[in-house]
Order: sequence, then structure tokens, then C-alpha cells
Amino acid sequence: MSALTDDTLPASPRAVRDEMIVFVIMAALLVIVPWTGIYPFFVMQALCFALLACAFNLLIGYGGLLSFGHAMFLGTAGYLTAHALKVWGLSPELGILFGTAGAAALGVITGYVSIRRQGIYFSMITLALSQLLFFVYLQTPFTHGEDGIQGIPQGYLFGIFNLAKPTTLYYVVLIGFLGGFLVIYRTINSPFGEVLKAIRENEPRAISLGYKTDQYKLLAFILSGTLAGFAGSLKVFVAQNASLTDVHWTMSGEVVLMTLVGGLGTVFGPVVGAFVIIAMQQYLAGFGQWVTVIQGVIFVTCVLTFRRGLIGEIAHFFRRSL
Amino acid sequence: MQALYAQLLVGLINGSFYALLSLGLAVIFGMLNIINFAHGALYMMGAFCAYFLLNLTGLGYWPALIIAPIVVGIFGMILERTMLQWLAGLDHLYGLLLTFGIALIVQGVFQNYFGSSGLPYAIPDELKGGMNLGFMFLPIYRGWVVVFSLVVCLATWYLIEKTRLGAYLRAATENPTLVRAFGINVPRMITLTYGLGVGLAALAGVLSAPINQVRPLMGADLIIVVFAVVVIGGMGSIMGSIITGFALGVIEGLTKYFYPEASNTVVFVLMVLVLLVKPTGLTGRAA
Amino acid sequence: MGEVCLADEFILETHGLTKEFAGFFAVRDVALKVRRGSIHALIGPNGAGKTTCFNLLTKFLKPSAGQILYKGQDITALAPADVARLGLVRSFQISAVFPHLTALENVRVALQRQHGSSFDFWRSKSVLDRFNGRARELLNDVGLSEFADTPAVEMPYGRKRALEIATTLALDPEMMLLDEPMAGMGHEDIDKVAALIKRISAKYTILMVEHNLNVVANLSDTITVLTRGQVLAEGNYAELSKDERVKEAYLGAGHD
Amino acid sequence: MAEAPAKTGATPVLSVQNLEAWYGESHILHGINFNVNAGEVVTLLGRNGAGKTTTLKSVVGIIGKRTGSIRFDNVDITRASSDKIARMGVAFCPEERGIFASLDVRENLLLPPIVRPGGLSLDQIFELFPNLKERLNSQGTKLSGGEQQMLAIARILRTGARFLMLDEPTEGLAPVIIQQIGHTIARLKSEGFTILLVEQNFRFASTVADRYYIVEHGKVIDGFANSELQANMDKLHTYLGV
Amino acid sequence: MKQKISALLFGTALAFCASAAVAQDKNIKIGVLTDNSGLYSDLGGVGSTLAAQMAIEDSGLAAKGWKIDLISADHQNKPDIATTIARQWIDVEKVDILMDVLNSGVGLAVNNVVKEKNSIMINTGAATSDLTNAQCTPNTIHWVYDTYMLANSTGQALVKAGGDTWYFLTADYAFGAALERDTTAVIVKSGGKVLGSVKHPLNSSDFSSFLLQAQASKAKIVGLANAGGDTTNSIKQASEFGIVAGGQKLAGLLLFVTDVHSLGLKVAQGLNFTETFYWDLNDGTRAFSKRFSDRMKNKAQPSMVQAGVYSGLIHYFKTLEAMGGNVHDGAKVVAKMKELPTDDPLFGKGSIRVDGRKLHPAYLFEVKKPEESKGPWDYYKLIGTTPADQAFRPLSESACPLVKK
Repeated sequence: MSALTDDTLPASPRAVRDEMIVFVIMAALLVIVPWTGIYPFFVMQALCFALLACAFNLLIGYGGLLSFGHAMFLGTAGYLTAHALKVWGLSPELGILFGTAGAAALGVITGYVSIRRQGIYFSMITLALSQLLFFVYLQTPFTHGEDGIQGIPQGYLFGIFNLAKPTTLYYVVLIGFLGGFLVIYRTINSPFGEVLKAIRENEPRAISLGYKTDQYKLLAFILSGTLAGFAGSLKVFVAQNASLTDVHWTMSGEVVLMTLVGGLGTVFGPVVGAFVIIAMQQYLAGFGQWVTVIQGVIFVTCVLTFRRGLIGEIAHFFRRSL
Repeated sequence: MQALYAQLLVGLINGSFYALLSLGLAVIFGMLNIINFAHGALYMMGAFCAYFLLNLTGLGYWPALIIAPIVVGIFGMILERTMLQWLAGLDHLYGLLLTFGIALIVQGVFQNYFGSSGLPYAIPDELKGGMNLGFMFLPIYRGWVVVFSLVVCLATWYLIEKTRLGAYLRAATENPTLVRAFGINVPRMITLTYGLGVGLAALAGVLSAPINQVRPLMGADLIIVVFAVVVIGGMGSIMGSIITGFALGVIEGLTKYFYPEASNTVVFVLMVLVLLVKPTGLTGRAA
Repeated sequence: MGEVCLADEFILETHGLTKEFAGFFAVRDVALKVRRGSIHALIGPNGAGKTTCFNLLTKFLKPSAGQILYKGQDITALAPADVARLGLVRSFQISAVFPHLTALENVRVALQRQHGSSFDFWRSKSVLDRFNGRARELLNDVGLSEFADTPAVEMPYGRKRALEIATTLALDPEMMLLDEPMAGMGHEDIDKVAALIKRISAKYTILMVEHNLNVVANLSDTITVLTRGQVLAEGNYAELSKDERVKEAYLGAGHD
Repeated sequence: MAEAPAKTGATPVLSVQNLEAWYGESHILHGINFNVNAGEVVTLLGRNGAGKTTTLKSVVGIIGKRTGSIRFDNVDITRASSDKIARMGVAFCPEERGIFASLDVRENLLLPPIVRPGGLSLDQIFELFPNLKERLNSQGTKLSGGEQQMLAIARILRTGARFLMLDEPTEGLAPVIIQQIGHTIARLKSEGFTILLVEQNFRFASTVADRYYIVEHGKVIDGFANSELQANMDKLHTYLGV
Repeated sequence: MKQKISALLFGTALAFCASAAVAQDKNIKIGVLTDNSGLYSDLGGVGSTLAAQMAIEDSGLAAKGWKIDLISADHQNKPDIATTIARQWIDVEKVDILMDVLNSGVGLAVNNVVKEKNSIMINTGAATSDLTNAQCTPNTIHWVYDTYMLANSTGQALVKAGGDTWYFLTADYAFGAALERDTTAVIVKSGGKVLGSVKHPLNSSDFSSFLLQAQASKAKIVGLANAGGDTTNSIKQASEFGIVAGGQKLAGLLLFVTDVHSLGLKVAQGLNFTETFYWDLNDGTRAFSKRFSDRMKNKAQPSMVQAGVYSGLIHYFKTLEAMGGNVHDGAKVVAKMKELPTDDPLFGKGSIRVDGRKLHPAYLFEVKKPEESKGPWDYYKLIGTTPADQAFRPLSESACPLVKK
């Protein structure tokens, strides 16, 4: 199962230092975005997807599990947050909390089911579960079916920050993203992350050392789902709507694509991949019909020639861990 | 009660498609260890192939039943030769990702050229009309689909379980290296097997063309249901995937009768239940 | 009470242990008794069922029939991880390390399990540094000090086996099951590992499968000979080397 | 290195020079040299993990990376694919026997394709292994270990290949079965088959072999004829660790 | 996305003359936000962009010194992509008006952005009647059709024609339920009866069991309260089960000429449904459609969504001309558009109501038999017209806050 990320290097102190430097550069670049003339909503959307891709990557890159249903967390949290804000009038922070908690609960249930199989079966099961959820959301009244939940009030975060102001919203989303990113980074480099890596590397050996590997995989699944849900909750404030597209399986496919393009099992790959794919969707939208074809071509090219992804190739070239 | 019989029979029709598709997936999985995500797209190509044969060459339904699977099968073999074979020795998940990409490309290209609402394809004259079975009105074409796909499934089963070629195939599934060391060109067999599995999908496509609009996305959602069927049945045995396919079609049909709201989700719910009770699937070998 | 006494004397016992693969009996009706504190070797020609037996004892395979008692407790139905937690830890026939972790990290993974905090995803892994001292000690014990920061994948084969043993020792098990610890090693490595096993046997009970009869002769207190899935004979090396049945099983049908 | 004396005038059917082979990342063979002449039974002896099986697998082309030279019937097959090698007349019977569970005995028996005329007919095979005839319709893996070994040997006799490679055919078998296999090998030899045998059981090997090569650490370190066996007994004990 | 058509001709010279008067801004930027790649690309897509381009050319504004830019983009039927594009268009590209925006989810999402940014949307593609009901805004005009109108026209006209018993095949989600609910109300009001309905899941490939139930109900009309692939597949399979041949009629509640085209007359014959535009309606529509299809890659006739883009822009240009320049104030322009009567060759004379609803007649069509069709795209015969003032939801039932009661 470890072949997907076989050439990862062991995390040395140097690697940690490299990663911290890149993180600071990344954060600095993101902080100055509102002054660069780059359209902030584009960056906000990309940030949400970047967080989603990072959460996905936690599972595949460090747990060896390829989920083909991560859209279900994004969408579920989105719907819950949207509903909480619009119908119950909850404050933004409570809305985010509610959505994220919902995704966590979903992670517990779906994880319990899907963790029973591995490899391709795991992928197919997560895909099927997300499709099941898609149909549920299509029929449940509170999601308003195809129309989605629209016109969601952005409100004041902690009663202070007006999220209707793009710059304020941008920094809130940015802080959310960086926070989520650090949580993932910490998870990877935690005692738990060590065990996870060990399981990915050699599961029978980990079992023989007394680890109940299913429990670790389940926790990784739940964490990944929760963070994906957090991304979904943030996204509600950016898009101001929650719709079926966020739970559709094509969205799950896009997340896989983002991570693959950036580099499976790399720390920064998913972020880069998300920006590349979102930029492509926005700025190549003129190719119109060809967007899906281009995505397909990227998939095929990545798998055949470019398996390490952008960041993975760079890291490999410099023999660094990124 | 009459309606119930009718639903049972109707369920068998969907079951036919599930069976043909999951059978193809199982055959491919056995030899290539790849879950062919492009299966839905190739199913769609089969239907389009029938449409082109009719509109470009004037060849009707019956020739299409033979030609379309061959054409799409050859396309599949080209895919295998040019792309899939390079994945040998890599993690199985790469196969899933690659075929997912292929599915996106194929569906996207067809959508560009043929729009999304689809193209018409008529039921062949010989199979028009219906029969009153006393308890239901059975369109002859549907009866034909059930019978024909059952025959194809059983023929495939016979080919794999009872013939010499099938013996090569089963042996190569177990231990390709050794089979090759006996002098059998296993890579070529793998290519042919992929062609066969893909051909089965295309055949299902031709069968469905007169019932469903010939649309670029006709296979996209169907394939996910078939995945669930595969998870439920496991991919251990050929017969297992045939039986599970038909059985789930029937169960879905019954759900449409008793609780139509759930008919979309019943297969997935069943999948969850089966996983909780028997994680390897009903007939599956351990992964 | 007799039973308790038995459990005291024998740390591991099996009764009627059987494993059938689709009609083929890989292990049949094996009764094994491993004395506490001893080195017990399981030998036999290729295909005799040693590794299967091994996998049954560590629960990586489910027995078709029979019972396994560890310290008097029935562990037949336990999961592999639970068996390990009881202090019965195995090694693998092919070296089993975590290839992209350094030697130190390999050992630490084992230490970490014992001392909790393995689910702590919110803490920095620097909390694991407190295990470094013990990990280095263990690496030192097996002669791997200079490899501490080398990824396991880059270590020579013999060193990987040593690393595996160090990792197993890190769990401080009561009993170790070693599956062909010398397989694929050169003479120098064999001697080192043999010495290592001898040394650790002072603290642990060891059950090992081994082909190299020299090693078995030097190390083992008790030897069980398996052929075709069944116990052929048991005793110490001196006794067994005189046993005609054993000779025949090992050396074949020919006569000297 | 002592080269085993070859029968004078015989042409080597198989000639292996400086063979190195890798299994994934690990370098298993470090230079294997040996010849097998027509009509001979040659045995590779050695400890577990010495590289005997890898040598056979290299000859039949199923080891990923190999260098050096392997010539069969004077054709270089070092880099040929295994199906081509098999079609040239190299038959391989693997250590784990390779009986296919999803095939019945008949299918297992008929699996390897005929590569050239002159193979044994089914009747001849049943004469050699009467057990098989009775069990034709059983599932392959339902056979006993001995029967499986017989089936594994029987199926490569059909193909017409005159060069057989048998990897530890006696492993895990009862003495009476081992004897039977010994008789079979002797019979095949008398019918002109050339056989390359891998054995740990050198008592058994001594009943059939013409010559021996000793393999250790991926190298052939010694070789002698059957007549020199007694003289080499001490050496053998050291090499094999028995 | 930047398919720019700069229509600046005599611009500079004329602008110079005009500058003597009040310096008025004569720049317009139009954004066509549509589905270029997905399910609805046949309805809108490149055809919508073409229609917009034709409107610009036909307006003759370029000759009067106006500079009109046109950009288009694919929203991929994703509300989040659509809102990001819409925001960026309005904020960065300074787009004045968004056209098409088909797909109800996308339409509603963009509706909010347009209101927030005080821009304009003329929606010609979304089906949801919420755009001019509960979610109406001073910035949005809903041009072509909505679910209420479809239900109303089809239900009313068919009951009048004797189809007084109905059975529904309803897509099992909010959209289908709304269609069924609205149609049922009309049927009952017109003196008809609904015998029953069956809900089918979205994207069903198999409708046989539902059709069997419809057949068993013996209702005169089988109403299809679904959309897209579900509608075409149920029609196709209804023909297979001999529903129309057996004397029942099929009524599609949301169907377009492109669907009939893709089904073929053999299967679609006898089908009833409502549209507000058909290329072969009168000389005006024929002339436009001829020019349109000549410029389409596949020679397709315009759909009502595409026709709506043309018609809507023509009215928008007329309004700006009347205002003497572009004030870049969405609500103000829309208010003016509501004041002025509409008139164009495609939809005839009409008006825009205070809630943003564009009013025009609705036509009930029946699909011809293959032998009645005289050529490609000759599909419909007109069997009933609902006048503009009766076709849409009356203001008295409106939940739109703009409507003062």
C-alpha cells in the first residue's frame, strides 16, 4: 500500500526547517494578496480547496488510503453551516463549529464502514458512500435540492469582524486555512503521525508491535474528514451558497486531481495543486467545453509520467522534503 | 401482487446491465488488478458506436451488437497497450486514477461533439411491441435484453470456467509469472482480457441504446452503482458477479415498488450492510 | 493447582493446533510446549509447516482447529495486535522494518506503543525524543549505533534483521517468536545475531524457526522437529541427532 | 574454483556465465557460472537463500534484472522474455509447485502449451503417475503434497521440452513419495531428458545426479561429479551447514 | 473567457460630437454566463453567446458611438464557480449585465451577487419561479419562462382540450415537487383531476416501473414533472411501453426544442408541452432563426433560452439609449426597463412586471408525427396560446417584497 508515496524521505531536522521556511514564504505571499490586485475571491476559493486537498492528502499521503468520496465532508459541512447561519441565525463561529462537527460525526460513521476494506475497495466504498449522501441531500428538504441554500448571511465573526467586507473575509479565510494547515502539519509530525507512517510503511509489522492499526486509520479518516468539513464551512462564507455540486462525486475527483498534481504525500503539494486546478477552472473557462477533457489529460499525464506531482518532483530533484 | 411480478421482471432488466458491467469489471480486475473507472465511459462508447453504425453506415442494431463491442474492445486494447501496461508493478490505485482520467477525457470529448442531451436510437423493428403476460405488459425488447444478457453472461462464464483459454486466464490471474514461464504470452492475454471486459461494457451500451438516450454521461453515474454492486458481490468469482448483478437489479426493482424514494440509494445501503457483516463481500476473496 | 503450575512452567502451549488450506493440512494436530526462559527451536525441512505454525501462534492466521494458551490464558480468538500487547511478539521471515523511517525511529515506534500517547495528533513528535535514549541503547545492544539516523531501506540486509530484533526488544516482550532470524545472512552476521539471541535469552523466552542447524545446535535448549505439518520428534540436539526418523526426514530417503 | 568435469564430446545445452541478478533492490546473484550438457542431470546444492532458486528463475527469465550470459541451445536468452524462453524448450517446475487452485487437475495438466513435438502423451504420463488419472477432476490444490509435486512435474513433460528445471521436488514430501520421484527422474534421464535440479536433500540428489555445483552467497563456489561425492562429503557438510 | 467583440466603429468621431452635450458614458460590457460544457450546453452555451453578439450587431448602437464589449464564461453548473466569476466580472471586468445564467441553482446564487453589487441579471435559462417570487430583487429580470408558467400553461390548456385526468411522474426532489404542486393546482382549478403520482429518483436510467404504474392508472395525461435526461428517457421509454399508442398523452412540464431534436420525432410524437418561443412561429422568428442557425456550427435552431438572450439585450440597449447613456447603476436601469414596454421580433410585444417577471404569451405545442414534418427542425404544431397576462403567476399570489399590496 505504500507504493503511492514510496520515495518520501524520513523527516530530518533539516526537512522540518525547510518546511518551516516554505511555510513562512507561503504565508507571507498569501498575506499580501489583497495589495497585489489579484482578485481575493479567487484566492479565497482556492484556499478552501487547498485546505480540502491537504485534508485529503493526510489520508492518502500518510495513511495510504485513497478516498474517492471526500466531497461528502465538504458538502455536508457546507450545508450544515449554511443552514445554521440562514435558518437558525447562528453566528459565523458557531456555524463553522456546527458544520465542522457535523463533518466529524460523518467521518466517524463513514470511517467505521469504509475502513473495513483497503486499497481499491476502500476507494470504491468511499465513492459509493458519497453518492449515497448525494442522493440523500438531493431529497432532503433543508438543502433545497438543485436550488441549493442561497443568500447566506455572512455576519460578524465573534460579533466584531464584518465578513461581508472582502478584505476582512479574506483574512479570516486565510487564518482558517493556515490554522487548518498547521493542524495537519502537526498531525503528520506528531506521535500519532509517526504511528500512521509506520502503518503505511509496513502494516503487518505495526500489528505485530501491538498496534491496532484499524483504530489509527479510523482516527486519520475522522481527522481528515473533519478538516475537509472545516474547509467546506469556510467555503460557505466565500461562495455564500451551499449546493449539490459540493457533494457530487466529480468534486471528489477534483480533490484527488489537485493532490495528484501537487504531489501525493508532500506537505505543500496539495496547496499548489489546488491553486493550479482552481486557476485552470477560472481562467481557462474560455476553453469551455474542454475543461473536463483537460482535467482528464492532466490525470493521465500525472499518472503516467509525473507521479510525484509538481512539489514532489521539485522535492525529489533537490532531495528535500517539502 | 401483479404489480409485484412486473417489478421483479423489470428489476431483472437493470440487473442485466449491472451484471454485464460488473462481470466486465471482474474479468479486468482478475487479470490486471485494476478497477476500471473508464468502464462507464466505454459503455457509453458502445451506445454511440451503435448510433454511428446506424447513421453513418446504415448498419442496424443486429450488426451493432457484434461490431460495437469489437470496435470498443479494440479501443480498449489500444488503451491497455499504450497506457495501462505501464502501470504494472505500481500501486493498484494508479490504475484507478488513470482510468478515471481516461473516463473524463472520453466523456468530455463526446460531450463536445455531441452535446449533452443525447441522440436518438430506435428499437429494432423485430423487437418492437409487447406481450401481455397476463400479469404485466412486457415490451419485447426488455425481455430480449434480459435473455440476451443472461446468455452473454453465461457464455462468458463458460468461456472462463470451462475452456482452455479460460484456464489460461484463471491461471494467469493466480500466477502470471509462472504461466508466462510455461510459454504463454501473458501480456497479450492481458490486453485481450481488457478488450473482453471492455467489449462486455460496450455490449451493455448497445443493449441500452434503444431504451436510454444515447448520452455522453449515460455511464457516469451508473458506474458508481456498479462499483457498489462489485463491493457487495466481491470480485472473487465470475458467477458471483453475475448473480449479484441480477440480484441487485431485482432488489432495486422491488424497492421501486415498495418504497420508491429509496430506490436510488438501496444499493448503497445494502453495500454498507454487507460491509458491516461481511467485509470481504458476499463472494469475495480477501483483498 | 496443576493448571497453574503448568502455566508457570510452560509459557506457551498448543493443543491440537491445525490449519487447513482448501483440503491441504499445512499444520496438523500440533501440540507444542515452550518452557519459560528457554530457547525453543522449531525445525524441519522446507514445507513442513513451520512458518504456518508461526503465523498461527501470532494470530496472523486463524487456526482451523485447536487451542493456543499463553501464560495459561486462551489466546486462540485474540487479534494479532492483542497478542502482541500480551508480550508475545514476533519477527518476520523477510526482514520487517519501516523502510522510510530511520533506525532510531523504527525502534521508537515500538517504544511509543508501550508508553501511550500514540493517538496524540495534537502534540509535536518532539515528545518522542524522550525515548531516544532508550532507543539508542537498544540499537547499541544489537550493534547498530552508527546506523541510528540511516533510513532502514538503506541498511544492509543483516543489519535490517538486527534492527528488527532491536524493535522487538523495545516492546520488552516476555516471549519472542523469531522466524528464520539468520535467513539470507553471511557467516559474520550469523555469529553476531546468534550471540545476540543468546544474550537476550537470559531475559526472554524465545521460540524460533531456523534452518541453519549449526545455529540451532548451539542455541537451543529444546528442539521440535516438524514434518508435513506434524510433530515428528522433540528433544535436545544431542538426542535428536541420534534419532533415525529425524535423520531420514532431513536427509531424505537415501542411505548413508 | 573447481570446474566440474563435463562429459567429453557433449555440447552444453545450457551455459551460464557471470550471471548476476537482482530481486527488486537486492542483489542476489553475484556471478554464477555453470554448464549443463545434453542428457545430464545436474544438481545445484546450497543453503537456503544461497541463490539456487534465483538461478533457475533467471534462466527461465522471470527475475526482473539480470546481467551476464545465459545461452540455451547456443542461443543467447539472457534478455529474452520468459514465454519465448519456454517456447524454446525450457520447462520449469517451481519450488512452490505452482498448482493453480482455480483449475482442476486436468486443466492444470493441460495448461502449458506444446512447444515442440516429442512430448509425453497423456497415457505415458498416467503410466508414470497413476494417481493423477484417478484425480483428474479434482481441484488442483485438493491433492496431497506428493500428488501436487507429481502433477507439477507431469505437466511440463507434455510440452515437448527436453530440458527440465526442477526446484526442490522433494521438499516436504514423505520418503516413499521421494523415492517415487527419484525413480521418475531416473526414468526421464534414461529417456534422454536433460535435467537441472535444485536440492537441499543431497542424499536424494546423489541417487539421480551426474554432477553437482555448490552455490553460496549468489556464487558457484564448487563443483564435482557424482563419483567424487564421497570425497567431498566433509566440504559438503560445511557448505550446507548440516 | 475573453471573447471580446469590440464594436467600436465610428466611435471616436461621434463621441467627440456628443461630448458637447452632457458627457455620457457610452460603454457597455456584457457577460454571458452559461453552461458551455455540461447538461444544458445545448440550450444555452455557445448559442447564447451568439445570440448576444447578434443583439449587439442588430442594435446598431456601435454606429451611434457606443462601445460594447462581450465576454462569456462557462459556469460548469457549479454555483460557487458561477458566483466567483460573477463577482470578478462585476468588480474587476466592470461588467454591466449578466445574461443567460441557466440552471436554477446557479441562477439563484448569481441573483444574490447581482443584488449585492447592484448589477443586472437578465436570466433566460433558470426554471425556478423563485427568482421573481420570494427571492426577487430590483436587479434581476426573469425573461423567458418559469416553472409556474409551464405548469400553468400546460395544465390549463390540456384540461381545456379534454385532458382532465392526470398522473404524474415526478422527479424526487424539490424541483419536481414544485412542478407537480403547481400543475396540480391549475388542473384542479380548471376542473380536472389528478389520479395519482409516482416519485422517481433523479437520474434514473430506468422508468419502466413508473411508466407501468402510470399506464395502470388509466389517466388521460401522463405529466412529466422532471427535467433533462430524466424527461427524455421517460419519453423514450413511454414510447417503448406504448403509452401514447395506447391512447394516453404525455405532457412534458419542462422540455425544450433541443430535447425533441435529440429524441427524434418517432419517439417524441404526440408530446405536449409549453414554450414561449419557437423558431417557426412567425416571420420575425423565422428571419432571426435563419440568421442564427446559419452561424451555428451544427446549424441548430435557437432555443427559447438563446432567443431570450437576444430579446433581453435588445430591450436593455433600448433602455440605455432612452436614458442617454450607461449610468452603471443596476437598479436604476432595471427600473427604467420595467417602465418601458418591450417589443422585439422574437417574443413580440410585452412588458416587465414590478417583480422582474417579463410577460409574454405562452404557447402549448404538440410534437408532430414524423410524416407531418416537412424538414429538419420542423417539429411543433401550435395547439393553444395563453395570453401574456394569464400565463404567469399573478401578482396577487406573489411573495416578492417588491410587490406592494
